[in-house]
Amino acid sequence: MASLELKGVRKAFGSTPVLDDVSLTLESREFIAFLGPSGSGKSTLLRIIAGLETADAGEVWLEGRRIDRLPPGDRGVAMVFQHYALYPHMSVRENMAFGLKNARVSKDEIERRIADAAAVLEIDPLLERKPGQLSGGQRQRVAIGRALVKEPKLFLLDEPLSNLDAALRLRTRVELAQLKQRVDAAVIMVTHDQAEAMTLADRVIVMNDRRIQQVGPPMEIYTRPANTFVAQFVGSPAMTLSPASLVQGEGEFAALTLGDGTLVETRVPRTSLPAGELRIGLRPEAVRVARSGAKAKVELVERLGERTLIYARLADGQPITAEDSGNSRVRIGDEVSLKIEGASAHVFDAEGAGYHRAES
Amino acid sequence: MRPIAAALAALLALGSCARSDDKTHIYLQRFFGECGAEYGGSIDVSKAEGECGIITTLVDRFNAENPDVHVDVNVIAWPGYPQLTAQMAARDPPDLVTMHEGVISDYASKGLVEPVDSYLRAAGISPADFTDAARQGVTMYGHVYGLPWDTHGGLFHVNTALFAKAGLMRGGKPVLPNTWDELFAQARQFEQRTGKPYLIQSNVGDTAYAARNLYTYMMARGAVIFPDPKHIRLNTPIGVEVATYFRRINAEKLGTQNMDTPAAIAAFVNGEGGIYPTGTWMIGSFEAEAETPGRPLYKSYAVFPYPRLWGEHVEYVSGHSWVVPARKRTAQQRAAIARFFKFMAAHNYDWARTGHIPAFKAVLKDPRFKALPHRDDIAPLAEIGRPLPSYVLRQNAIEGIVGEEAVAAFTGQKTIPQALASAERRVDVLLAQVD
Amino acid sequence: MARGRLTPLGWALLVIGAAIMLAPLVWTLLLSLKNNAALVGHSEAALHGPYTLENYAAIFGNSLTTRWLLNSIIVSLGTTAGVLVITSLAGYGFARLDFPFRRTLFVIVLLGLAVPSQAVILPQHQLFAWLHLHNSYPGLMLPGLVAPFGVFFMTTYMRGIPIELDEAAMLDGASRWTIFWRVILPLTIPAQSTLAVFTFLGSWNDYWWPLISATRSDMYTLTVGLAAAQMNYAQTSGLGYLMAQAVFASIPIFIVYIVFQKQIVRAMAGTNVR
Amino acid sequence: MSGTRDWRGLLFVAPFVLLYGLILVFPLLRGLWLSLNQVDLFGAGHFVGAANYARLARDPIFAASLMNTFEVTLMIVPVLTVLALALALALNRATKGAAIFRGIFFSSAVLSVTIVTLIWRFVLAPDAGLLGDLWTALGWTPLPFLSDAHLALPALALTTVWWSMGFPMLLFLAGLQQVPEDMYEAAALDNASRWTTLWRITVPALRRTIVLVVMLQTAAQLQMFGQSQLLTAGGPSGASRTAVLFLFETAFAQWQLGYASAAAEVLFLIILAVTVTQYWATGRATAQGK
Repeated sequence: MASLELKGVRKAFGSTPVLDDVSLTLESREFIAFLGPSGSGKSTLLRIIAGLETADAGEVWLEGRRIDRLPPGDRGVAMVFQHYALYPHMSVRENMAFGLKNARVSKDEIERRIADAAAVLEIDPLLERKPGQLSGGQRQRVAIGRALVKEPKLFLLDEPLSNLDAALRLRTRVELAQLKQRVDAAVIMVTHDQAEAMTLADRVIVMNDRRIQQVGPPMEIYTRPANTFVAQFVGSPAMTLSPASLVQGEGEFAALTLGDGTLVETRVPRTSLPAGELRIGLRPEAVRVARSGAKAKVELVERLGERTLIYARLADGQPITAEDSGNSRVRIGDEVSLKIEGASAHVFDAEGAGYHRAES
Repeated sequence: MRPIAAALAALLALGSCARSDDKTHIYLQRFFGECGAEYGGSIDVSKAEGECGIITTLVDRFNAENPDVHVDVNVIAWPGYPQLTAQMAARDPPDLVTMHEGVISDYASKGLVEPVDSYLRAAGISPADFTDAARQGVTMYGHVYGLPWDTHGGLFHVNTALFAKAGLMRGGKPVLPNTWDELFAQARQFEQRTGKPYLIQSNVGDTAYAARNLYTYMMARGAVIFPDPKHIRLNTPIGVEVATYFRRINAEKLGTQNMDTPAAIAAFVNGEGGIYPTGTWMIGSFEAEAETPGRPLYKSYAVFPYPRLWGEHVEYVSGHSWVVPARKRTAQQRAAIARFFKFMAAHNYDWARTGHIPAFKAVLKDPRFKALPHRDDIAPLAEIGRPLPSYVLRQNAIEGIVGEEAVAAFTGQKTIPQALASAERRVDVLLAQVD
Repeated sequence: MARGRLTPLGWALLVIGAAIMLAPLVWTLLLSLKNNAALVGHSEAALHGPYTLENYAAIFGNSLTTRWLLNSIIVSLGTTAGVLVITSLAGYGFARLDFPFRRTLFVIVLLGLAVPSQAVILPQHQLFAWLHLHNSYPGLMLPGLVAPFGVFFMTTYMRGIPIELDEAAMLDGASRWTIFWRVILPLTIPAQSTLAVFTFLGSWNDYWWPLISATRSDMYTLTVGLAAAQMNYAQTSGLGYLMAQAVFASIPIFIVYIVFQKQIVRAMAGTNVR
Repeated sequence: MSGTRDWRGLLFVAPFVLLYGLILVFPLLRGLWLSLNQVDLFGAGHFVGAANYARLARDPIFAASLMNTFEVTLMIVPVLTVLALALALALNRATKGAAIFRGIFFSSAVLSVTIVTLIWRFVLAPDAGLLGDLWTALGWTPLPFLSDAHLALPALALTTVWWSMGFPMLLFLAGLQQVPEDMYEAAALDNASRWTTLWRITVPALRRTIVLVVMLQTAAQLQMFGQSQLLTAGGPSGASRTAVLFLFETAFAQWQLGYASAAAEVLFLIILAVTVTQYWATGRATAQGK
């Protein structure tokens, strides 16, 4: 039975539309990531599900029950806020018990749930402290604990890691992953960090410009981006897009020539491509510095330790990002030759729709 | 928050507990000062001194002698009319109020005070018992509107020891001037011989002092101060002449300058001046000083009405009275008020011990009153005393304005015509408002 | 904090200033400890010689001063509690809730800040006369309960509280009232103390309104009572007793001040609303 | 908050709005109506339109009371602001001594107007006052503060400054906490003198608090009543009668409620005008100052 269903959700603040006819279905116990730049409407969608915003149109269903008419407290939903929103004047225990008291849960049941959640999140010693006396990470775990004790049907996480420093972020990612196993409910996480989405989510929903761009497991989003936006938003550094023209011919796969004439033989079926202008999409790992290949002038070198990223310009001025080994000797201004691995190329039509190699 | 709300509820309950006892409560509002500290417990009227002491013990004695009635006293600052007005506007006036006879018409004309004929009858008092001045002061619109309590006016309280030193005593009596020139001559002689000021003046914060002087010496020359109920005439040749004389007194430093009433009382009591022209109400206190050995006034105090300096020998006087503000009252309260009138009428002699002229003829003839010191010296006040015409309303507010401008004229803060004209204008505007 | 040492001249001026501040208070205390008769005409006698507590005994004996003190306490505490309750509720309404006419009402409230009490005190007196509220505790408290500044201050302060807390509480199933009572209110304690200090002192020092509303001496507040005593002084030269009344009246507020000095200072800091 | 436009929100503001309407808005309008009537305190009266205002314009006593009010405000506000700022600067340190001095200078602020006037009556009175005794002890003749036309207003000003020192000082102290520490360090690095630091950093940073203090004190002193009524009873001969005392006397001594209400409206407009111009003038100054 589906966990969460959104049907034609639409929302506008005054005259500026924020969500355009969003529909979605989640399986039970699924970990979903809403991924998109700020202002893409992902947070608003989350708040509509939580009941903190009312949609202008559309319906929200949770486990077969329509909840978009209900007040936030009665939706069986729990949310972890970006800035934790812990009640500063209440101890950690009181923070966790507050929701249960309002729901008239019996005293010992409250004690039991708090004890369990505290054990899981290792925040037992913190129970009598005030939020002000806790570190960022500890507050994060208390916020999660407050949601956990309510045993909700749906877990909402609003940019849970954005407030943490880099080291803590990685450790918390692990905890969130464990949370996924332990919680008998679907989880929706809103984030603008694509790495976070890729590592934690069962499915990623990429949102932009008030609309869902693509829904799919992380690897599909990465390898088969539905359009140029998804292609460039996911993956760092962004995929290079450069105009290319189709080489006439009968081969099963399409071959395209770049602006500077370099020929790229892709694995994308020729027949699937429409007419009109095309653009070829190359991730940095698909373009390697080699002894021969397309000539390019190096503009910037980024040494990342295990690999080096080369930002260069092809003969016709088109920018391209290539990869080289960690100890690469390439310097700004050098002339390099780039070998393009056609098999992992992507092709995009004029409207930005993506065409990829056939299912392997 | 919860504790604060609980505290609020408790406080409200505590504060509003009404006095629940079986006594009939009547609410008396008076001036004359608050001296609970000195006379709080005592009901021995004969031992009390001064207005405050006597009135406090009198009321306490009434409460003692009438267990079924209790008079709650509210002492207000003299003269208390702003408060009384506020109470009447709030439809919650007291049951009995001390009021100057000149002011009764203000409230009577608006029906704010009741005629007291029924109370007098119940108390067995007839208007004929009052002295002429007293009866005239409380009778208007065909009714009696108050129980007269005294007639009072200005007096020259004299330090006879200093007068002797200044060679101004003859036959055991101080020599007082009969003309303005004599006044200035005697004043200069006094100051040369004693080195102290001839006159002690309370011209700060005591508008009654200056108004009394102006009214008295204009009346002496027969000046008509209020030609009709809507106008006052002060900026007349006579008015200017009176003010000029008082201006000269201050200019030639024949009188103290910057004293309010307490300072003036203290100065006279400490023998720092010849004459203190204040009212009848101070005779009791000064006499007590005169009988205490070691005090500067010991055996050297005399008192006389304002001397005749020109024209007819008359003096502006007023009178205190008890009035009954109009409101719904129970029969017991009415009876209690009547009993209070009866009690006070019976004790008018005690009140006369303050120095005031009694309001009842019987007391005037009472040998005990006659035996009181200085009474024969001040007896003429009963004949020469003149209140302002009864058709003049707002006499208290007018006295405030006239006094303020008169002091400005006497002390030179304003020129005399400017001050008197300003007084005229302000009083006329005030009277024009009275509909 | 400090910008360099204070120059010796600076210290001298400070000490002189402190002397000027304290001299009148000490002078009043000395006068209050003297016998009335000794002071008539010789107030300098207060600087030496026998001191006595007779004036204070007289106050407890049979004067109304203790009653006036009780009245002042009841009125000031009542007004302060009332203002805190009303302005917190209104503040929450304006800061957090959306209801018809919210914006217009708030503007009207702000206009109230510009109305000095003189502009309304006479008609208020008439209104309270019709309602028979004079000479009563509610009558003395009500004008003080209307505190537009309080509402403005509470609203601004509550707007400073992060909105996520309300949302978290909603998700915790809390009703609008529970959010106000259990979440927002406890977080406004600093603002409440600031407002309490202002309101209490404002009510304690109010003179105009009690003067024309409390016209019975058993309903006087301290300010009116001492005004009457001060004016009555002209007829009873009890200078020592009068000063004793002044000292007696100021002791409680001084104690409150010394006890709550830190809060008052912190409260003042709180008023620097941006 | 989400757009839950519903009536329950009104329940929260209802208590305040009802009280506000009954006890502030209604009397404000009623006062306006009264000012157009010739009516006494007991309700009898008739409509006279702008007659009261016309009379006010020609009433020298009202004009004098307004002049007194402006004069005393001009005597108090500048002195008070400078003294309070100086005190705040001097006592803006964490030492025990500073705390004691702060306590002393704030102590008078807790007293009520009647106690202050009671105390200062026996400081200023030439015969029984502290200053009087001091002067006589030094062989000078005491100054008649309470009874001399030229000294009455300064007496009110002196008493009020002594009384109102506390709050502005604390406001400035609070303002000083907001001055960012690094500005002073920067000034120290440029070895700015104590004086330039004061004028170029501290005062500009406190501009907003100075505006607040000046506005609050001006509005308060324009409404002075207790000091004038109790210390000098508006005397001698009206030399220290303030506008509000004029209001009280006109209403309760002379029973002219309509005329007093008109005076109240005029006073209200004056205070409003003064406060608004102050806010606007300094508002513009702060804008340019940025």
